[in-house]
Amino acid sequence: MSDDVKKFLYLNRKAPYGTIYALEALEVVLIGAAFDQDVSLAFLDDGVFQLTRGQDTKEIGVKNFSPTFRALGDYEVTRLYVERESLEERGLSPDDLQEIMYEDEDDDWAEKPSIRIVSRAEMADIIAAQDVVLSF
Amino acid sequence: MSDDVKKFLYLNRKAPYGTIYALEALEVVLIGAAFDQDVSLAFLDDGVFQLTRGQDTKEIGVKNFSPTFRALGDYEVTRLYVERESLEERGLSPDDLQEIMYEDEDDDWAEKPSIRIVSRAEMADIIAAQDVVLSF
Amino acid sequence: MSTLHTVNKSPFATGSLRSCLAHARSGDAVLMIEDGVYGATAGTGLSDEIAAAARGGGIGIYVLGPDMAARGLDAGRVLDGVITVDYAGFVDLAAKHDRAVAWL
Amino acid sequence: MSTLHTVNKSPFATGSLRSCLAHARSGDAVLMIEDGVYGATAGTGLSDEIAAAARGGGIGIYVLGPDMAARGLDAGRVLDGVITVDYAGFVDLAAKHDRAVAWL
Amino acid sequence: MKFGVVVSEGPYTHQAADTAYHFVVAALAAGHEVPRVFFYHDGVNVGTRLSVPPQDERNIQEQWSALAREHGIDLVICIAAAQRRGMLDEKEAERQGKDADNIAEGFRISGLGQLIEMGIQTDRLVMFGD
Amino acid sequence: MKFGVVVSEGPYTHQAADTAYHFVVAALAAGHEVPRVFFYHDGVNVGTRLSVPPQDERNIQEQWSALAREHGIDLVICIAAAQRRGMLDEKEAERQGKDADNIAEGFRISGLGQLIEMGIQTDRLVMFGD
Repeated sequence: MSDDVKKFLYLNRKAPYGTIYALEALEVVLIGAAFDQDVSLAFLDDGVFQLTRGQDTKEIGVKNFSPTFRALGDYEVTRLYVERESLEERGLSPDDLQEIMYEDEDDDWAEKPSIRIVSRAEMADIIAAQDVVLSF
Repeated sequence: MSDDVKKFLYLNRKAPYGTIYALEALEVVLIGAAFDQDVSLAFLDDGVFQLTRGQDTKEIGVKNFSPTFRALGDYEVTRLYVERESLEERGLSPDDLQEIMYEDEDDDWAEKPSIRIVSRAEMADIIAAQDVVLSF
Repeated sequence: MSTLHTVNKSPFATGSLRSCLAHARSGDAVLMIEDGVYGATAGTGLSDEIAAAARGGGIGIYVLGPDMAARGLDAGRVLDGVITVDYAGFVDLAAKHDRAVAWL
Repeated sequence: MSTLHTVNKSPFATGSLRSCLAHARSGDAVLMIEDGVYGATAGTGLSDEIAAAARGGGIGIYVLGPDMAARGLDAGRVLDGVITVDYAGFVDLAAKHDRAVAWL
Repeated sequence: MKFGVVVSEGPYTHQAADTAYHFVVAALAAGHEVPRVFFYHDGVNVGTRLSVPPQDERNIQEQWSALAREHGIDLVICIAAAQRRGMLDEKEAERQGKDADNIAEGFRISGLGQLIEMGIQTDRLVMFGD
Repeated sequence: MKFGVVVSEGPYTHQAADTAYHFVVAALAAGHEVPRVFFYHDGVNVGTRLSVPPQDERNIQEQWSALAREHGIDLVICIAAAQRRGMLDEKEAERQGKDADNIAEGFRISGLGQLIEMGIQTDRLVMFGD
């Protein structure tokens, strides 16, 4: 790791829309992408609800920010770790989540999924590997 | 019940100091006492922590409002219902709570305890008997 | 004399729904709104508990449709017996019951 | 390489402490602050679970004394093995571990 | 029927102010009356005229101000909660020696008695918070 | 050691701003550096100069302003979060066509980049929130 590249993890543990944390976390991620750091997002506990398909906020009059997750690849944010146990407790399977892809520049720009389903133990290891963890 | 007297219940479910809800609930109770309504307070879930003895906020630099509960009798607020199950789950007994007394004008100003320990089922009945329930 | 209870928190995050159900009485209604709507979904680790409380207690369980849609929960995921309402239905429930209690 | 985890919610109200303990690793520290200090008390419905997680996982459990005092929790009620620190001790823990993770 | 409404959380951060808004709109559409909405705790922050939400988001303060104008709703901000959080009208700013105020059209600052009064005078009180 | 601190909740409503304050005081007393504190989400409301807390309560904004003055701490309020919530400095008020501003001495409004920069340039980042 170069001296001026740090590992940043955005830890998302809250559901979308009931509170603004998920949206304002995304705003940090987008700005942070310009800083050329090593960036990952983690979704656990109710944070996994942020990534569900088919969100339609028309009737609550609040901006639907879920499409922004699909744009993260363009900002070279390509690692979205989602905890399997958190999904299961909430009756969700990986298929209930949006498809979020990125183009891998190291592999001839092949399209690859950004969402990586990990176990709770793996999530603990991911957290333990960071320099900076921002909680939302 | 006279037409212009309503039963008001202040429902306290949150711990003190971590958030301001408990303090600002008390502010409503004190102002509300001037309106000659039928007033009760309920403490359940983490709300029971509001009434514990020996609170000392010096080191956190926040105002200790727990003595105010002992002044409620002077405002003719004399019914503080505390849920037994909520106490037990939190390892508390009634002895861990402040002694809060009032003088009963209908009984030759005898000193009586304002705190009434009730079961969860009784708490449900108390809630069901109100006209207005304010949640904090 | 009955009560409309509103719950706006995810049952996976806080104990509000559980506490609400433990204090609701036969004839009452429980309406899940905002992040509370996750409590209305089938197939979760809490579904059985929620369904049982509703069935056993004679409590009407409702969920706010606009908040379901916002969170991508479609009707197919709603627990059996839970009724979906819109804001007008929320108002009707508040009018029909004698008091509203918010489990904040 | 180890982590300081901070928990500021009551374990009776939210799942933050439980989630934190499930993600802490051997050598990590968990510090309970603000309403989180209730998690450090003995004799509650959750004490055994918290003590077991701490013992089994090689995790150091700490509690912020000023927040204990504010809430009327005296030292006699603290779970065995939990260490009480002041704000200076909080700073030391943050300095000693390689990162701080807030379980908000 | 007369509804009293309490908003206990600030705008954007929690959905409370939005849900309360939709509830009031629906209540009025159904022919009910909503004489007053009381803003308490962080709810007082709904009444700032200085907010500038992004163009593609709703403006919560303006929604409330417009609704109040159209339907004669009394939007009351609790003075005690407002003072802690820096919400002032012109009179309060002068009284407190502050050089600015920030309250929006249609909101007024008053005491907690207005909340109790609302509880007494309405048929149902509905709270929205965290 | 250099600490970066984030405050994510508003004053009085949550204890976060208080705990962060005591943490920073203790860090400085222990000889550490705290070059910057970043206020995000409702944390931006800590920086209002219009608050008037009761006489027997701490004044959270003044505590931070004094600490910043004494120790040269950069108190940064996130501009995006501030705009939603009605926190403006003089320049922003003019740019947005608002007739008042409310930011307190020692606080400045800037972008989210300052948060990332703080994460890069400090040894530890500690967050206080809800």
